[in-house]
Amino acid sequence: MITLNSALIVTAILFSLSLIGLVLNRHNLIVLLMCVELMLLAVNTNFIIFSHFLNDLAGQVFVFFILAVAAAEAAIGLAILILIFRKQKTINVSELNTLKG
Amino acid sequence: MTLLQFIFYVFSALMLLSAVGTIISRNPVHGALFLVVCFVASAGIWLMLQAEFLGLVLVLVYVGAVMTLFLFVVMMLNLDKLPSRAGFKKYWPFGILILLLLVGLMIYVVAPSHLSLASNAIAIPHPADYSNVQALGAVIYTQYVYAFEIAAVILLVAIIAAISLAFHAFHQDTKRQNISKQVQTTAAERLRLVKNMGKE
Amino acid sequence: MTHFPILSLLIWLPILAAIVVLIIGDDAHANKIRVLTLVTTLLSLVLCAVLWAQFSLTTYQFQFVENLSWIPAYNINYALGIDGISLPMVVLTVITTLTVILASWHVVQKHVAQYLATFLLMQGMVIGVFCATDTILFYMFWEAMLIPIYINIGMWGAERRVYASIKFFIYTFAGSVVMLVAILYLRAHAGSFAILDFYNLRLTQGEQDLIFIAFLLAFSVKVPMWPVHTWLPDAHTEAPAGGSVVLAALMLKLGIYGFMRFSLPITPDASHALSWLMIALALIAIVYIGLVAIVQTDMKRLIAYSSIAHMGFAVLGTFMVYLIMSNVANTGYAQMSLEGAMVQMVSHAFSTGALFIGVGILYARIHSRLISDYSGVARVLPVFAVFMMIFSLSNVGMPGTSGFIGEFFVILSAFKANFWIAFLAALTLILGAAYTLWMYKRVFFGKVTSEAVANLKPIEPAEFIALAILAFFVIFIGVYPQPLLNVFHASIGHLLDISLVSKL
Amino acid sequence: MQLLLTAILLPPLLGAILAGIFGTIIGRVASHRVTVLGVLISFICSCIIFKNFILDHQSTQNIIAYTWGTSGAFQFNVGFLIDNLTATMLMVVTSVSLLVHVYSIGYMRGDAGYQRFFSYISLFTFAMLMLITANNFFQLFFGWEAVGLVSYLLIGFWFTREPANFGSLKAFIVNRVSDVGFILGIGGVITLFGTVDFLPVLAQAPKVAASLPTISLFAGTSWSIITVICILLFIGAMGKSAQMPLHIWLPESMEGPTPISALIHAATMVTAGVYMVARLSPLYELSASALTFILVIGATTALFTGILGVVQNDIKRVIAYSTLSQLGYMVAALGASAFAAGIFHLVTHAAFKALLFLAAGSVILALHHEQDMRKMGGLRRYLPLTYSCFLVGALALAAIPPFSGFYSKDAIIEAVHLSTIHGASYAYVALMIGVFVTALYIFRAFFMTFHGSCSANSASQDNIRENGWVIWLPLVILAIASITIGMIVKHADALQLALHAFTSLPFWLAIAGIVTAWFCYVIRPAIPAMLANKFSWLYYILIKKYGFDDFNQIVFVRGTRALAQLLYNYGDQRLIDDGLVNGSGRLIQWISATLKRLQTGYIYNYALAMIIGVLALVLWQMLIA
Repeated sequence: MITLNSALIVTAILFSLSLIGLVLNRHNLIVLLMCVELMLLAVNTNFIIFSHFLNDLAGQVFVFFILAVAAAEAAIGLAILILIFRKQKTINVSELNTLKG
Repeated sequence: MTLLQFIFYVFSALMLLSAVGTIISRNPVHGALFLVVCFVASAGIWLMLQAEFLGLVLVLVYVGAVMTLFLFVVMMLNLDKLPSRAGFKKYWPFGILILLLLVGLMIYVVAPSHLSLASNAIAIPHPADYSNVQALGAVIYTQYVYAFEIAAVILLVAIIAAISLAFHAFHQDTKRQNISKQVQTTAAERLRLVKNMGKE
Repeated sequence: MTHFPILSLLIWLPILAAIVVLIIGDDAHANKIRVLTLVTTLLSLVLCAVLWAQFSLTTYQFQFVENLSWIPAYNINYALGIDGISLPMVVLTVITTLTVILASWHVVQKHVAQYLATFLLMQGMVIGVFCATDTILFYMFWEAMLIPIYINIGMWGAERRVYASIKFFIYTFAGSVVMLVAILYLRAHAGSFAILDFYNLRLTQGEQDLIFIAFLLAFSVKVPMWPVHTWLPDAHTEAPAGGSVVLAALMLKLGIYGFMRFSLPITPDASHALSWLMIALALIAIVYIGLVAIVQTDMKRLIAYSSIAHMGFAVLGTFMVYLIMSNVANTGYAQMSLEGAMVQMVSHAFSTGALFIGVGILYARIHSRLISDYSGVARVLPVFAVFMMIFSLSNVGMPGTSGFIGEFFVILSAFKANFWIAFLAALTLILGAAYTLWMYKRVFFGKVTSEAVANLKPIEPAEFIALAILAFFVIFIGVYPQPLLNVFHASIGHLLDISLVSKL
Repeated sequence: MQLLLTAILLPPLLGAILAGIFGTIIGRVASHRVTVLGVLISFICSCIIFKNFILDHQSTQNIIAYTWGTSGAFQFNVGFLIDNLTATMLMVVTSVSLLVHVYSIGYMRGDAGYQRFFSYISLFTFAMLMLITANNFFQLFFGWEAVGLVSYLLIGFWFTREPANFGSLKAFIVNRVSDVGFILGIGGVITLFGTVDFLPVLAQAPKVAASLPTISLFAGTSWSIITVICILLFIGAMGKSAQMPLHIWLPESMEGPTPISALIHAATMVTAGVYMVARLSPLYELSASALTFILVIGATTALFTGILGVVQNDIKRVIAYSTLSQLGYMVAALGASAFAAGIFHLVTHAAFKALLFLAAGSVILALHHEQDMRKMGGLRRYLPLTYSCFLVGALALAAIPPFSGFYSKDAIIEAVHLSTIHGASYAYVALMIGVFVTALYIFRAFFMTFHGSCSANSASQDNIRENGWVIWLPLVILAIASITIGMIVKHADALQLALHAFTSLPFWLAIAGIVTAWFCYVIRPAIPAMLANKFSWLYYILIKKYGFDDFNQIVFVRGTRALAQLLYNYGDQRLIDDGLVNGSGRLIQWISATLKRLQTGYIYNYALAMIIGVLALVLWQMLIA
């Protein structure tokens, strides 16, 4: 049977992977958004695991809402991405440093 | 090692590898496709955890909608291959270090002793006729109906926001149809009667 | 006491006049403005005369008291009153402003209205500081006073005026903000802002030390005491003639007035404990600054340093009280040292103010403050040279001039405190003579070398009157200081009684 | 009595003010008349007082004019104390001042600052009179400083000449150095006796001294306060009466016009120190160590400055050094507790030294401001009157019996001889050699100027002739005074003393001095040159005035300036101005610059920062739990 621990380990690794992808990513924003999606996925999986092992549906309900929000977020993220591309003609992360002090 | 565990390990390995793939891949399309694989694998895991409805919803919503959105954007911006992964290579060891640190921390934090669970909680198998969707529906439309509405509103807001941000109808250099002007033409402007059709 | 609000009039008359002058504004009818300003100051002088006449020498209580509630919510009220310590200061302010307006009659041509308005505002606010018996009113005037002088230096000063005025402003402001904290703390304990309530407020030694240090920061910048004095030479070299006279004659007195009005009576034990530090700083100011003054090449900077040394004397006189009392029972010597400090303040205002007017006169003609640019001015302007000789002698502390009394009293009482303090203080006789008379020699004596000095314009009647008034006061106080000293006896005696009693 | 005193004090002041402020208006003649009249009135009144006190033995008067100021428990008032000492001093000051006023009418005729000069000298007379008649330390200090101030103004009278300015500033500062000691002395008096008035102080002195009050100047050591006060006051006197270490200003003060040298640097100002010690003699009697200090200082000054007189070539400088030496004699007399002898020498010295200065002045005037003795010679034929007056002065100075100098100097030598305090023997020997040296330098100057060949070129020789009555009348009066004062004062045994002189050593030393001077400068003029290059190192030391001037110039003047420059550059400019003030400005700019670099603009940096934050939080939480 799947044990709670092993499941959590998998989601932990997934979460850390996505985090590193987010931080060390040197190419473009798309990968950035994907990593965010991955992170959300890891969190949802966690919820599912706990709702399964604690036999409480609340976890799944919560995942349901997270999916909604995640979808919304992805949409707006891509819209912003398009705007950045239209404005800066690039979405390469290292070139987007207008925030520089 | 039961078949279930084996399948679980296969799916989680698939998920992790595809996750690494999305991060490492140079071509955004590859990244997106790897992400799809990752979603499907996690849907598999969810099904194994008896969250059938959400597993399928995951596939439908994410793989169907979000990934197509990604690919659509990638195609639209026709991003060519990324110059190099130099950056990534340079920080490779540093990344692993943080990875291990994070994982170690999370495992330590989430260890059962902290969550006042029995050392290794065992899931209670559901009776055969148990339907996840029915159970979920009962809960959503009773306790969480208010949150459900809000989720709907959020999605609506997302749609409007995405359109208002990205839609630049009034840009000068794009050719557009002006429906209302097209409609106001008269027959004379449009129709030209030619006497001897087909003789020349 | 007459119910006629003489103090409020003294404060608000010049401020109103300043507003009127600002309204008239443009330089077209500059002379009308000058006459108006002169009339205001003369009026204030008459008021001062009335004040001095009706001032009773026997009581130490505040006189001419006025008390209107201002912000009832916090029990802050518009309370005025003067005693022996603040009366001479008020009279000093009016006389200095009068002489400054006379001295800069033709000097400033552009923005005359604003220039004179700053002096009128200064006069009003400084008198406000000296008359306020409510700490918040005192603090308000104390901060408000910075603005006119800041504008005065900043607008009409010499080349590096902006740097100098900003430095001056920040220096003084930083100090006085800490004072505000102390005042609020005291208010929390005393229940009201009146100074008298603070006087009889029980405070532990720790509290007193902190409050004393807070007051010390604010007042030591104003005095200026040794480590925080570098703003003064810059402010003086860059200020216009009138500005630096007011700065020297009035602003420097506030520091020591503050010590006498606040530090000594409110925190007697802390003053006792830290009096050694104050004496050390004062002695450094006398000897170190005296030496530094010798090598100055700029006249105004030299006089600025000399005024730091003189103020060091006043601080020495104020804080030697405790050391003296540890050596002798009766308060005779301690009172003499305090009164020496008071006289030093009054006489310094006249002599240094006059010296600055003199240098201003030379600057107005040759636009240079460097000593090396002048030689043999005595041959060209003998009368001016005589005036400057009188003021230099007062600066040196020559008996018969006002400068001598303060130093004489302080050195004599210093001998009671400790021989070496008296010895170091007495060094000022040599240093003072060295830098002042050496400057006088290089500027006034010698052959007329530069052609600019040769055809110096003679001094104008307005300038002559200004110098004459100051010379009269310097000589009169020098020859017969009794009327001035009588004013001090009662209030200095009372100040001594309360600051020698421990409040633990 | 009050009226008499105001009649003495006010006229010179009024004269000074009139001549000073309205000088140019009322013109030269009127201004000198006003001042001379003023001094004349005070002279006559002084004679009246002199008659009352010395002849009719009136008791001491202590009058308070007005209370100058009261502070704490002390009252400072302007008052007058008149007794025999004051009467004699009044006579000396007013008479010499009157003669100098008359003399300078002739001497300063052509000068531009004529009125200013007269205003200064009568201001000086007023200041000196205030000093002499003071009845408390405060007024004494007022007179003290005022006299120093006017001597500063007079030395620097021709302020266009650089040496005059330098000399006047140096004189003033050295006087101020000694005034530091003086004011500390007054501080001591007021702490010990609680008052500054002379009479109460002198009355309580023995009783207070009995209780042996001590003060510990340096840790552990304890000095008797009386000695400390006496030495401090004497330091004040040393500056004014130009004793050894503080004598450096007197030679430079010769830059001023000659009349003032006669008035200030011979008769009045320099004697102020001697007068003060004499006035406070009861106080000085209580401290033997102070008296020893005074005796030693006096004797050393007498001897060593006298020797310097021998090598001077400027006629005024010779007389200046002779003044230093004679002052040394007076101070030595005070040290030996012979206050009367000291004052007596002061009076006689005032007469013959003023005579010598005025005679030198008339020589300089005749030779059109030529002061170098080597360019003079053989003036006996052209200036007979000055010649004889100078001779009388020289004989009086050298202490030859019939002249007044002998009586006073002989009294001093006797007193020092009998004195038993420490250093008395050294002082006696020094004074004896001093007698020989005095005779030597004054007659050297006498022979160089009046005898030998006239080195002035022939053209100007015939127009050297005596000056007007205004010049020679004061000379004659002073000459008569130099001769008669000694005899008048010692009228009883004048003759007997004169005869006794022939058997005593000092007389023969004086004669020996005159003979050597006559031999070296008239018979064999080559000897001095030969001696000079034989003992060249000794000659060099004497020329360099024992290195006092150079030492003072290098160590004090340049030293303080260097120290001041150092303090200013590093203390004020570098440390406080740049270091603290501008430094704090720069510090804030540096902090903001470094913080700025944190905002890199890259998102991933911010993400990284967030992660590290979370990690830290979790770790911290773990450690806490």
